Amino acid sequence: MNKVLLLAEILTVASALVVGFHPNILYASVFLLFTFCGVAVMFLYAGADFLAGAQIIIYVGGVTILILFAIMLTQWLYKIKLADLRNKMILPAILSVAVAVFLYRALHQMVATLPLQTPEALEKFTSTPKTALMGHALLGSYLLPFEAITILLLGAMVGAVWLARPE
Amino acid sequence: MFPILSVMTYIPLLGMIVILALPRNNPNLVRWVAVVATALPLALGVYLYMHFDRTTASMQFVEQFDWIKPFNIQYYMGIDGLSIPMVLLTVLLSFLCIIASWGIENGVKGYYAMFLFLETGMMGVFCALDFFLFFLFWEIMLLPMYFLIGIWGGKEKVYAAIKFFLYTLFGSVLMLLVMVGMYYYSEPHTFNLLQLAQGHQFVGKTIALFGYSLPLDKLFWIGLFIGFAIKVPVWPFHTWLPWAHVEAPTAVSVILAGVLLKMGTYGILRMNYPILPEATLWASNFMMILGVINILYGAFCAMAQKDLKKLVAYSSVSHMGYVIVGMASFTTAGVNGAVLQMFNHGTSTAMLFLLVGIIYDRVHHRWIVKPDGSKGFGGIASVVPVYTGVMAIALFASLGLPGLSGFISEALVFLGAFSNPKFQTYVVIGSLGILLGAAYLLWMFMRVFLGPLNEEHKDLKDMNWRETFTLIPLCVLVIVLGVYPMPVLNLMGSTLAKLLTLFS
Amino acid sequence: MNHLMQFSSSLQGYLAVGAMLFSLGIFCVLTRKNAIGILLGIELILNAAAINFVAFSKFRTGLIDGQIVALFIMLIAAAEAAVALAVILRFYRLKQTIDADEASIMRN
Amino acid sequence: MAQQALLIALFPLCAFVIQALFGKKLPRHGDFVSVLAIFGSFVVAVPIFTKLLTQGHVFETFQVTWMALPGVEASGKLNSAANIVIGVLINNLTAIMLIMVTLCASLIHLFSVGYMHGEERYHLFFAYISLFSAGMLGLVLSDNLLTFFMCWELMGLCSYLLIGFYYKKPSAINASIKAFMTTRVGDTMFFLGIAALYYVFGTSNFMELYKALQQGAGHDVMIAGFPALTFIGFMVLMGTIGKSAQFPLHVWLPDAMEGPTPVSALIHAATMVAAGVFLLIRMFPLLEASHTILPIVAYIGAITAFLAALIAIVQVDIKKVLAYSTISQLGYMVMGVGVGAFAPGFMHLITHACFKACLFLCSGSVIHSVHTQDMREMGGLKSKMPITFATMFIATLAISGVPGFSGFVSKDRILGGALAYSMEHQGHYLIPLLGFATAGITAFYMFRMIYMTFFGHARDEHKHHHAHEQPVTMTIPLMILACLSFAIVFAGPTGIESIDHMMPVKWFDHALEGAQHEMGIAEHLSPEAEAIHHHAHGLALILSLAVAGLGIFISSITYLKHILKAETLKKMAGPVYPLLWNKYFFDEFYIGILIQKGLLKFNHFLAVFDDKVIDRICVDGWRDITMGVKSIIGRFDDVVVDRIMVDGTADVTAGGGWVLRQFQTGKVQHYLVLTVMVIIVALFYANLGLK
Amino acid sequence: MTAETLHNIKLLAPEVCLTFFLCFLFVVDGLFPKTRTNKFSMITTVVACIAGILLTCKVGKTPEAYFGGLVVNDGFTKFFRYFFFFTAAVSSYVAFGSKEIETRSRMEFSLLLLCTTIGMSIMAAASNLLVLYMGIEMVSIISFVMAGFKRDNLKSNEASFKYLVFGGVASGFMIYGFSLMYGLTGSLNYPQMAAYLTAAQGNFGLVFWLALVLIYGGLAYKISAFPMHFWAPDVYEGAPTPIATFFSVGPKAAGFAALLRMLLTVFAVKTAEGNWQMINGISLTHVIAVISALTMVVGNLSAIGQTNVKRILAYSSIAHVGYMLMGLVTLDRSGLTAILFYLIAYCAMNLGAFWVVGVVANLRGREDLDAFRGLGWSMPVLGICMGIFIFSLTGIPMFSGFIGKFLIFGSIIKSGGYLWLVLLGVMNSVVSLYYYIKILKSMWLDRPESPESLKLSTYHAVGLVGLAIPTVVLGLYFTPILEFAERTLSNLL
Repeated sequence: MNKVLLLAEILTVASALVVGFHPNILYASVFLLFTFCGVAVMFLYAGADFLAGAQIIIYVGGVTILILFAIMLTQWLYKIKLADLRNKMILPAILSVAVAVFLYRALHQMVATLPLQTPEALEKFTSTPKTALMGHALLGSYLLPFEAITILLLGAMVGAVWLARPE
Repeated sequence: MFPILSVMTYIPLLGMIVILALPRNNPNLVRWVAVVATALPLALGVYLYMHFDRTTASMQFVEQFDWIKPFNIQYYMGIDGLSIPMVLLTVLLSFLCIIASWGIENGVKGYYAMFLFLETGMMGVFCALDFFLFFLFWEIMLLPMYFLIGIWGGKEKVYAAIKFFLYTLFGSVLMLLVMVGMYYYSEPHTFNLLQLAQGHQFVGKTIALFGYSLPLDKLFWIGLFIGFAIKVPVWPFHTWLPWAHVEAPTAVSVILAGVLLKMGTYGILRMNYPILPEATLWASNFMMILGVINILYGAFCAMAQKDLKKLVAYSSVSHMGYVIVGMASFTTAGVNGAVLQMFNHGTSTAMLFLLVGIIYDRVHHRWIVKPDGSKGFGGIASVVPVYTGVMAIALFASLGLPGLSGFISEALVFLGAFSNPKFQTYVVIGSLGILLGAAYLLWMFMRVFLGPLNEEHKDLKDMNWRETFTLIPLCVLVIVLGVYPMPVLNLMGSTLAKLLTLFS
Repeated sequence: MNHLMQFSSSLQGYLAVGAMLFSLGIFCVLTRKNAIGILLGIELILNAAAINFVAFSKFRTGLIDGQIVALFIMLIAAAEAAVALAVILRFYRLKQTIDADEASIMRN
Repeated sequence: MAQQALLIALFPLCAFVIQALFGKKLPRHGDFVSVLAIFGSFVVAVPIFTKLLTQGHVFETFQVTWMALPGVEASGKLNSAANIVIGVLINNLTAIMLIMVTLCASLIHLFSVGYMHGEERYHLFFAYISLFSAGMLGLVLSDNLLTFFMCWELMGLCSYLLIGFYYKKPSAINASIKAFMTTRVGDTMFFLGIAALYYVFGTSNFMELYKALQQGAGHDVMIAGFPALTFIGFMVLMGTIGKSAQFPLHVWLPDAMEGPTPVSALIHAATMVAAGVFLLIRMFPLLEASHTILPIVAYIGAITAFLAALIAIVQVDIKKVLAYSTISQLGYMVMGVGVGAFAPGFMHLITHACFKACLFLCSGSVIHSVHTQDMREMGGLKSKMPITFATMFIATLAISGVPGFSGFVSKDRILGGALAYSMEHQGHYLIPLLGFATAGITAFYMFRMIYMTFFGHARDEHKHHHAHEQPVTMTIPLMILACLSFAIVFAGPTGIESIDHMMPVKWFDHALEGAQHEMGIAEHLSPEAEAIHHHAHGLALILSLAVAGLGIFISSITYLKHILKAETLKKMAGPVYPLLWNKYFFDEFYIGILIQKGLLKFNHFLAVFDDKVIDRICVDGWRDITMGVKSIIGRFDDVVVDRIMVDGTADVTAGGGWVLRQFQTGKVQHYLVLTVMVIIVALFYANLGLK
Repeated sequence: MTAETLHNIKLLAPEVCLTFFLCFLFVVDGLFPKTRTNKFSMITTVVACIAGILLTCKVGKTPEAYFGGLVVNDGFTKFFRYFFFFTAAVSSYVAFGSKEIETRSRMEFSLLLLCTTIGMSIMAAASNLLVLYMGIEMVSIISFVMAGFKRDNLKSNEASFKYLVFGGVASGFMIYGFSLMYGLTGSLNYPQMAAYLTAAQGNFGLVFWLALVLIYGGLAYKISAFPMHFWAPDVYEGAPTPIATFFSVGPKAAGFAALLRMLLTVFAVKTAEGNWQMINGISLTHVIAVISALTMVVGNLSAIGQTNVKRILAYSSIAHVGYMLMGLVTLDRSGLTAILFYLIAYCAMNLGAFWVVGVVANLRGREDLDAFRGLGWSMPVLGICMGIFIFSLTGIPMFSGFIGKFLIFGSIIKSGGYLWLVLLGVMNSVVSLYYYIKILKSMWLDRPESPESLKLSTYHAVGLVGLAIPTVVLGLYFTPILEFAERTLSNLL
């Protein structure tokens, strides 16, 4: 069981590396899809079953497809080469590594001192199905953000349509 | 009680509003409204002069009520012997300048509106007894001044206006800091200048800056002083002055030199002296040195000028040096002389600027020596005798000729300063300024008025009735105060005497 | 290997993946000349955050509030992607390119 | 009486006001106003003088508070300690000065009516000399140094206006400004002296000053590192040096001859220049009290007298000769005061005023007649202008020190005093030496002038032909002044004491004794000193007669008989001649070096400094600095920050935000890079903070 | 619907009203596409005002937490909600007369504006990380669209793109920071977070600082403070003027609301005398001081040398954020009151200044300094109002901007420390004059090349004067507003 998780994690990170480094945007987007899938698996193992599904539906089914569409619409993009990126990569690379180093240090330190759930509680948490809980939460204590996001989505939709619609 | 000071302050503002409401196509109406709006304060000024109690050092014609409660800011107006000469000078010069500006042709409405606004600001500064109110009026003056120089000025007007504005703003933000500081470090928190002056509130307190603990009162003193010094202007903060004076239209130069410069020294006497007497004593040497530098530096620079107006402008730098020297002497004669010099310089420089303006209106240049080295004027005494005569009076008054007003104040300043054993050497050096003052003014007089007539100007017209009208009151003042200065001196005596007790 | 597997299922593992995604997201955002590529980077960063939330939700609090946040992150990411792609398409229509460096008429 | 005495000054002042404002519209351009005013003054002065003559002593004062400067005492009460009080002081000196000044001025006014007739700005001329008279009379009447100084300056102004009366003539306006500025150097220092006096004694009133000095005040005060009395004395002396044209500030007086001749007579001979000496006399107690100043005064006087006399020898302009002689005579007076011969000094002031006024007016008469001032174009005028000649000759005799004339009396006494001084104080032999030499030279050049002007043949026939005697208004003043040049007016018929004491006319000496008593300087000589003085005066009498005679003799053989050629003398003088001709190069030094090379250069430097340095560097300088930084950072960019700065445009306006704005490349990823960099720096900082 | 939900909804009455209107617009527009007119904007103004009225009438006055602690309703929230409604009303009023917003896009414009307003309200009220994130994203995402509202305009599109990328990354940072903070404290609710932090006694480790920095990144982006200010000039310049007007005030204030609330309730605790104190181990005041200093220096210095007035104002708005942050340094009531006052003053003067730019842009089609040349003479009311706004922005007395600075500087001087910051602040306000005055120079000191008779429509005149009057009045008499701000703070939950 842990093997699957490990594989998913490796898949996630490896795909993310491709997303980061592959010169071709098309490949990058396709590998982003794999990353999302890997993350979905991770969610599943973290007891977020609903979320894993949502991840697949929203990200894999929605966002990535949207991106791919956009790439197709602007197909000029096939021409981009790695060479175009390289001369600007040193500083970002240094920065990213620095960020990673800080994250490592910080998280390492944090995990060591953080009061964590007991293994039993973890087990219980993982095994509880979350969909119903989520539904209650969204219409209960988290009603406000839920309502808000509807307005947000309405706005985003109207806005996106206004921008993308041909004259 | 009739709020005479407020009325004097706000009548011009009212006039400004009326002018803004007037139609654009009737400039004469605008002018007459402006005349009325300045004549009324002048008339009230005369009333003030008559009813001013000369025997007391306390504030008179006081108006006081709460304005902004949470900060204990009051609307507090009042005058004492220190302010009244300045108030009188302000109303007089404003009135004369309105008349002297008759020749402004474009943007008449805006010009007069700004001018009246300026008068409100000036009056307010001299009447305000609350630091916040003072600061408000102090800054209010900047705005019309900026526009007056920038719109109706000479060739380099924009540069001059911006320079003036930036310099003064620099000074006033320091003042702002001190104001806020004084408020919070006084007990109880107050902006009331008279309360602040009680009890040496800031002595011995310190404030931290970059880890250094600095004495509060000296810091305040320096902040205020720089703020005021820029206005005076004290060397080395003076470089805005030649620009602003030269580029400004005539009447504005008159106000600048006649009233605005005095605000600096007035401020020092109103704030630095009574509120921070210990720091003032501490800095007296420094002030004295700056005063002497001002005298000499201004004079030397004036001597090198080829532009008539610039020469007069630098002469102001020099003359304001006397005021600083007098103030810093802490003697009765010196301080009285300084305040008198503020008044007298107001009248004599106003004359000079008006006169320069008159000639500029006619020939559209002011070169003593043109940039190409040829003569700008020369020998015009024969074509404009009256003008020459008045110029001579202004000039001699300015260089401190006995019998004219400048002498009395300079003499008092020197007598006073010399009576303080600390400063005798400075006075000896500073006295060189008397000499130089005569040198550059007479040299200018020689090159412009005397000698063979420059044929370019043989058709020059002498002064007309309007110009004469603006100059006569000043002429009379210059001569009368030169012979008998008591009409002004006795206004300030008691107040200054009380002020000086802080330093004995 | 066992050790690795242990690690992968622990909080550390999740956080490590999140951190990697975050760093790579930053790298991607900073290096991609392609406007859509930048968007990819942003998505990575958002996913990193989501992973963290989910992980903390399980290991730290044992509540589902973290998962709720993750859900909202997803929704917002979708909305953002929609708007972003609309903007990019408009950009492409106006300039015939989606090179991010081309968007620099306004500067200094 | 003191109040009425004010009228003496007020009459001319009113005349000035009337003339200045309405003169042009009055009939005759109002000359009568001025003339009547000054005669009025004379009339008012006469009773004061007669009182002096009849009672031998006058003393009146009258004071008002001019400026009230309240101070606060510890008790909180206002006091008036600092008030400035002014007033009128009439004593013996005043009375004599008043009568002299009003008389001379009246006569000169009268003379001017004829001399200035038809001139442009005729009314202003009268206005100015009225104002001048008012100034001089005010000065004489002043009981304190402040009003004294005001009048002093007022005269300076009039001098300026009158020298530059022909304002279209460049030389005239140059001379006027030179006069004003040169005297102002002295005036400024004098004013400092007043300030110092005010500081030390708390007053500037003469009588109070004398009193304080008698009580020994002021000895322990220091000013700017000097003993106060020395400081004040020196400053007062500087005032005198400026006003009375003493070495080294004498340069203005010869140039002042650019003014109309009556002005020269009035201001630059009879009155204003004498004011300096009058000041020394008024301040004599103070000078005496300081000990160090008097010798300096004496030397200044002696040197001036001698140097000026030498220059006078080579002058060809008749007025210049008189001008230098004036300087020289003023030097005598100053020397007299310096050696303690206070009374003779004052006497010389008075006698000199009369005969020098006479001389100047005569020269004016001559100039008016021949329309030139160059003596080389004159000659043989004796027959054409007999009255002028006679009066001028009398005055010349007086100035040359011929017994029987007034100049002899005073000069002889001064020389006697100088000799006595050098006998009393070893080492000061130069003072009498120069004095006697000057006496001889004076006689020489004065006679040279007479000979060149009136004797011999006419060198310019045309001018000679047109020459004529002047109208009565001009000759009467000459005659009156000539009459005053006789010794008998002041002392006795001959002026030689040993002869005159049979029939003494002692009013002057009496008056002076009274004055000295008032000032607290009455001499009580020891018997030895008495003997020395007696001896010195005897010796001086002989010597002065001898040198005067010698001077006249040489002059006669050179210029009258032409036995000795002037050219020969010139050759004998060698390099001295050009030195004299150029007046020791004083003008060149002052104007060429001090003013043009020094002052003006300095001014221009400062003006440029103001514009360039303070303004540009301190105010606008931040721009330059940024511009400098721009190039450094420019290199830094290429290497480190890569393209962030590459697009930095070279044509961006210089400004404080230049560098910052380079970060705003317009590329959003650059922004992000920068942001992340800052974040990392912040984290780094936080990390450091944690350790 | 439970009574509790109704109670909660009542809190949101104004926002619900806005939402209804928004849906109404959407529906009406969909049904009758021909009805699109500029009037939509005017109606939006009215609706925003109605929302303000509802806020006064319907929303409870006592400070209280709603939605189970997700949001709070206290004076602070209310203050900002008034502020946002006002801003929205003014912005849509400005848009009414602007040619930059096409008639056919009026529905979208109003809808998006109101969405953003709702988002801002949520930001101000949020007491929970999730809600805050929602609010911020709501404002951001819609703002991206609004910035690119002139969809055929290159600059507008570019603005939108930059805003999007920068905003996306910034919010990514922020949410990552939230996740760390969540992990650290174990809660999303402010009070619980504060409780954990207080209990931790300063032993947080690096991760806390990391989270803090990242969260700051997100919030600083909203208020455009250093180092997240880069987008502001470009976006303001590119966005249509009415929208830039809105951006420069609304979202910025919302960012401040969020920042203040988080700082004061999570990282600080209230002291007995009504001031705040940083939780043990977190001393952020120095950092805030440095950020404030950098922000104003960057804003002011960069503004020098600009020729586009909108850009100048954009940089100036950065500088103003710097001034406002100064008020946070001392964490006492006077400083926070000063910030609130400053926001009010800033709102009026900045809206006004941008409005004038909008008028000029309509008139001339561009907004560089040359476009302003001599306009003061042809349209005196415009010129005078601009003068008032500019002087107020500079901080010249008699105008509200001065009082803002006066209060801010005063609060620091009162505390006795950070004198250097005050000095820097005043020097900056001198520097700022240098570029502000260029605008006035163009308007008044330069003469128009050709005399043209222009007339300012009454519609603009009313609006401008309407903003100029409070700018002057607040400069002369500010007691009521000051007391209002004090009250606002006194019941901060």
